[in-house]
Amino acid sequence: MEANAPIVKFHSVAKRYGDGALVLDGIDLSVETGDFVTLIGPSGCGKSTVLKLVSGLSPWTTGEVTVAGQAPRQARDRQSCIFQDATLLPWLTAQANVELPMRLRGENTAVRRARAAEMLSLVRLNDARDFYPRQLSGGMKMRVSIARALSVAPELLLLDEPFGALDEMTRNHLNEELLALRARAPFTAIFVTHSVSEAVFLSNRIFVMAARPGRFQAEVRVEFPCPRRPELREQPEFQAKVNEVSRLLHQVEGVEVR
Amino acid sequence: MEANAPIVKFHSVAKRYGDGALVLDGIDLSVETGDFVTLIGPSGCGKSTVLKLVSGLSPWTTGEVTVAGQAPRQARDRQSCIFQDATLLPWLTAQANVELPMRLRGENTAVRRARAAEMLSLVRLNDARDFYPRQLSGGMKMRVSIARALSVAPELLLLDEPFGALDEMTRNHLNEELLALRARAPFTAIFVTHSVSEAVFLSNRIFVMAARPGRFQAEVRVEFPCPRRPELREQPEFQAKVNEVSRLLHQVEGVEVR
Amino acid sequence: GKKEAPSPVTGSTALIKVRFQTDWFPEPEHGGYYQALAKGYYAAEGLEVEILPGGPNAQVMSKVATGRADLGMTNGDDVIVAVARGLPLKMVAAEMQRDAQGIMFHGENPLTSLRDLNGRTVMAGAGSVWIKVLEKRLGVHFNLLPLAGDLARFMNDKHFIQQCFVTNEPYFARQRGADARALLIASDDYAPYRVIFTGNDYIAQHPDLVRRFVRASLKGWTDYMTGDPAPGNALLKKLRPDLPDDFFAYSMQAMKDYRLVAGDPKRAERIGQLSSERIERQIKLLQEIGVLDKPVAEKDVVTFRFLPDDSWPGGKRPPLDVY
Amino acid sequence: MKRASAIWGWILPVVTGAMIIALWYGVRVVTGMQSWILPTPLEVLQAAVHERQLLLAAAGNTAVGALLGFTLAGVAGWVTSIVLGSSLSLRRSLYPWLLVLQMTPVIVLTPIIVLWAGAGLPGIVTVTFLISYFPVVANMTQGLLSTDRNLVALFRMSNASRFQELLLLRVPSALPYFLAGLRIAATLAPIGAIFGEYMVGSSAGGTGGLGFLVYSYNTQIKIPALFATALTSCLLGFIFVAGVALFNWAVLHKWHDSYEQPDR
Amino acid sequence: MKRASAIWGWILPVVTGAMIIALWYGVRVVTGMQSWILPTPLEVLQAAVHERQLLLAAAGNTAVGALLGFTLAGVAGWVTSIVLGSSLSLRRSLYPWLLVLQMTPVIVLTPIIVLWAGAGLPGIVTVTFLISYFPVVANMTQGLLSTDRNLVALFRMSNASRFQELLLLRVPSALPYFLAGLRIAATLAPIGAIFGEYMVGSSAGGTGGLGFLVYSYNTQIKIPALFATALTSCLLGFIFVAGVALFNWAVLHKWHDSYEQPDR
Ligand SMILES: Nc1ncnc2c1ncn2[C@@H]1O[C@H](COP(=O)(O)OP(=O)(O)OP(=O)(O)O)[C@@H](O)[C@H]1O
Ligand SMILES: Nc1ncnc2c1ncn2[C@@H]1O[C@H](COP(=O)(O)OP(=O)(O)OP(=O)(O)O)[C@@H](O)[C@H]1O
Ligand SMILES: [Mg+2]
Ligand SMILES: [Mg+2]
Repeated sequence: MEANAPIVKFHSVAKRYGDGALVLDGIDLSVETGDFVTLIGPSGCGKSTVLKLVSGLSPWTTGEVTVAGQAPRQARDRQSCIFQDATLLPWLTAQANVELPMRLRGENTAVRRARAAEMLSLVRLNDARDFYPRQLSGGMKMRVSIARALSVAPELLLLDEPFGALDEMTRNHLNEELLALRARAPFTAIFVTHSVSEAVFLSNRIFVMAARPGRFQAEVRVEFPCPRRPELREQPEFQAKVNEVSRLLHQVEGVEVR
Repeated sequence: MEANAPIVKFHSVAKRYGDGALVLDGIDLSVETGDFVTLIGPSGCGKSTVLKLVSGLSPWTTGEVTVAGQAPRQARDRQSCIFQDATLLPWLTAQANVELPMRLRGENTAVRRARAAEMLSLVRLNDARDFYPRQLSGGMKMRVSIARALSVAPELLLLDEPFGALDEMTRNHLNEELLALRARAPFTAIFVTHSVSEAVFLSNRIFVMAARPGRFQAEVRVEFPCPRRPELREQPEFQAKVNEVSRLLHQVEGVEVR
Repeated sequence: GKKEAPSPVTGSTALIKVRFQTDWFPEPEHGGYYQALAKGYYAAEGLEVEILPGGPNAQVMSKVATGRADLGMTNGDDVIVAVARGLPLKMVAAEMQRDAQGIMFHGENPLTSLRDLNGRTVMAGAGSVWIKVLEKRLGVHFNLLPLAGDLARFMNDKHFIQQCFVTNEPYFARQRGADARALLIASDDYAPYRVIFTGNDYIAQHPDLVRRFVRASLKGWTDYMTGDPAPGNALLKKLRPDLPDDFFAYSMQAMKDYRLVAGDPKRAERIGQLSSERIERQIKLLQEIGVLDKPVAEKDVVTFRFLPDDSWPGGKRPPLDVY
Repeated sequence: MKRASAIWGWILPVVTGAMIIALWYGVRVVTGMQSWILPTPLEVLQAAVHERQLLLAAAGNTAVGALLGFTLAGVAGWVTSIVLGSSLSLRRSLYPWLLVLQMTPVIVLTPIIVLWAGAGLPGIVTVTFLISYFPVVANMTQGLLSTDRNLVALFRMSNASRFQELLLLRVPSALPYFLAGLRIAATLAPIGAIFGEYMVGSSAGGTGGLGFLVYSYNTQIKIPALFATALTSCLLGFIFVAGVALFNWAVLHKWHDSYEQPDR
Repeated sequence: MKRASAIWGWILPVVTGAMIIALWYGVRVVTGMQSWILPTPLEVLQAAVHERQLLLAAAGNTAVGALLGFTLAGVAGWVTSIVLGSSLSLRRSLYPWLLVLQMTPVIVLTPIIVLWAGAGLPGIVTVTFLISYFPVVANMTQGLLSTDRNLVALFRMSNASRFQELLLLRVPSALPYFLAGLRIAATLAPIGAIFGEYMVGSSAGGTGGLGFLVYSYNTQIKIPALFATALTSCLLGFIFVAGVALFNWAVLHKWHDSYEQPDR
């Protein structure tokens, strides 16, 4: 896995929507190729906004954001995103929804079929392949969305609370699958979650964010070797890291709570 | 708190959507007044469907469901529901969304204002009162939805993964607020969650569900006294219960995973 | 003028196609042409005439002016106005000596002259020349309702007055039991022809076809009016299965009663005739009432050279054939 | 339950129809109106039976004009909206002029239509087209612009081309709007064709259409037959509307919320 | 950036307009067409200036009829859709008959309209109403039925009455549909009024509207003036459309996706 070329770079970025209050302020971030960066912080602190800036869906107010040295919008073909909502097209079946990004890239039908089937079985939805979104449960929708994002093997993956609607086992299973995928086809990830242990299990860098305005309060480096095995979760070093992050988070939120 | 009159009763209920496969089968459930019942189980096992049957939003196929002795639809004025999605009206501000159920009940403006403000501060959204849903983050939307459901002080509260999109501290805070509310104005609750510790902390009965078709695999009674304090989470009995439920869940899902 | 090459009138040569545009759906007011068609008068002249039925917005003059039809028929005023607006057209013969437009009213509420219209409400075509004539000449003003095409209001209201064709609407109103009467709009003062006209280019290129068409058409009209109209009517009925048989008789009778086609012999009017003096008068009138915004010369609107000899006043063709 | 519902689908409009007919008779009796203003339903029916051959032939002619005009309007409306929906600049450049086209009274264009398209069928189709085109465009364009912004974000993120965004996202999500527009167009097409016949028609080639009959019955004061013509035109319209409804069902029932609402 | 965008909003249609005018002249030159078929824009403008008094007075008359008819159509369309949207039975009972009303050619109803409403303004308003009513109903009804099912579930769960569900949920969520319908109605109202004047107008009390002028200029073959009349009618229409656009903005911009799309 090559490293060290910064793929995402924020240079003292601030962001406000319209003429509202500052949502992000003084954000500096440099994500190296191969990093698995996690953003964690209280609800509404601006995590999704950071991802929106990276993907060029919303303009920043001051500072500068680059992705692979380019403006974010120019670098979209390197990225794939799992949004906080499932955002499935209601007129397509689960299978067709998963195929969508490949279709947009002009992949041929056979490849699309095969890859979508593979991804659907990864998220354990083989049986729901022909269901329309309105026939899927909340968690199933989210899993289709995950399958869709993973289907294109991106260079940079943005994940906005992808596993929040899933039960623990499915969640752990998908955590592991994510790492397995990463071992096969390395990608850089920016990950948003509310689960500290998930953050520690998956990432090598965790940013703890504070709110009003959203800012990076602390960075925690997680140095466990890759590939990580499920057993890691049981080890005391792991628990220690989890506790460290939790403590930071409590500090941040303690400020937040009046 | 009066107890023992069953407020929700399922008698060997089965359910399928259209002419699809059975989604629920052989469901027997009797929720007593004052119960806090939690449903926990793999994604897609039918938890939301159970809630839909209770609220009369979807018809069951065989068996019988009654709420307070009546058909579910007749008993809707006793219920309030937090849906898995936030389902806010996009043309109303956060405040107006919270006021909505009170408006539907013909509450007068002053009462509505006051109560909505109270609920918004409970979920820590005072500052976002005038925001439209599209200006809210995912977690904020969900919190508005929670505030809305709690604003009417229902007899029976249905909660479908209300806290899934929230960070741990906000989540714990709301767990505690929920119990506090319950101590002040007792209500019966049917709660869906993926967090075992949340389930144990909040409920007196936990049903572990299995999938295909959805069914109740095990019931766990949680006998900790009420009101429960946050410190309970640190106690070994608590951890033991969590482990018990987790084990049951793993059994269930082990069957599920091919 | 240029010498016209005589064309074979009969014989083995193929018939020459001529498209003739009428101003309305096929009706007895077009009887002469259908008679000519039915009796083979056109064929006898070497013409294969196609009668293009009109309808609302038939745009007869534009069609002829742009070559979408070779000849057409309409109210004589219209041709004068059209020429003033720049359409390259000329009248070549009169189809009727008097335009058939009239005013229809109930017998219970009679009009004796057009002056009686003053202050009334009349359903009539907005912008019609005759309305302006009444206003300017007689000082008659009335409230105008647009001509929507229905007779129901007439039937429902004994005071209702509307524009009509004297050959047409009164029949149906009477059929339904109304005592419908009609007053011809044309008078000594204001007497528009109904004319056959064609484009200047067509005159220049096919003068002979024009002559033959006029000759055959007038023959058809003469035959239709004085002989047995059955052949022409048979053609018409095929095209208009919706019209009752009696109607044809009524129309014919009206054309005769009002001396529409051949005019009044006492004034030396004859079938097909176009009088230079009358047209001059008409142009002057139109100018006077402000319909023509620029002067028009008689020679721009009419040519007399295609009139058969016997259609000239006194039966003699004038020596000059300047137009 | 499904079955009962289907039966009610027939019974209810028939009951209302009966009430309307009763009202109709009532109006006749109370106002003492004559049958040349408002014939009774029975008279209309008798006239319809009596004139059935003329009516049928005319309806056939009108149907051809209406169908061609409608199809043209649907297709052209679809294409235009896609062009308009594809870029703000195009929308700004063209939409005002489309409005001009829509708002120019057909009566003014009649001479041009007759001369360019020709009287009879081509002119009638043109008029029908002009009348039913804009509702499709207006609706479909609104639909294209109302696409869920989260889905648009998905497409933008996936680096979809403008064309893909339009074709794979905006067009399907605008379908309910398009179909509402098409439904309006379907009701406009037959009256558009009749109006066309009334304006630029000619009776060339037979009986002419229903518009011609309207003229004819109007001058002949055959008012019951006139109403029978209107009835025929409604029936024709219903065929169009039914066609659109079927299409609507086929396209939307699997996924659109108008086809699955929670139980009351 | 906002500013530049506003300027482009003016420049682009003007540029297209210039192109259309160029094309117009081109057609004139190439086809050798005469001004009695297609006058040049300059001739039209000259005619407009020359006839400005007649045109202005007529436009005023037409505007009154159009505005009244439009308002009536908007309000009645709104109310009707709410009635239709409130219950399946009502929808089944009434919708087919609304279609019948919409599909009955106005030409057939003219005598009844005149008899009941009277010639002149009342009749014109009625015709305008009949023409612009249905698009509002069709669109708004589709909108009422397309409400997000999750939101409907919320209302059902909250034990909302049918009336509340309709008023607080379905009506606001149908607004974009309603407004699309209103936009169509806005373009139809002025031509509807002109058509109304053409059919049931009356010259009593003045010039009698643009419909009279159309008739009159047509008979007198004053083609440039005829086009000037069409131009006037378009300008009138633009005022209506602009009104609806403003209303649209006021009602939707705060929350509807058509007013906030992600950056490309
Ligand atoms: N409207 C529908 N039509 C058909 N099938 C449906 C429908 N809604 C749900 N289902 C099916 O019912 C099953 C249970 O769905 P349900 O939403 O109850 O799951 P759940 O337990 O809430 O899952 P999750 O935790 O993912 O929300 C799923 O397999 C789903 O595919
Ligand atoms: N379109 C918008 N317009 C105005 N304000 C917005 C908009 N989107 C987000 N915000 C504001 O920006 C802040 C951060 O939102 P963001 O969605 O980034 O939060 P988040 O960290 O993802 O929260 P969550 O964990 O709840 O998803 C919030 O206060 C929100 O109100
Ligand atoms: Mg977020
Ligand atoms: Mg669920």
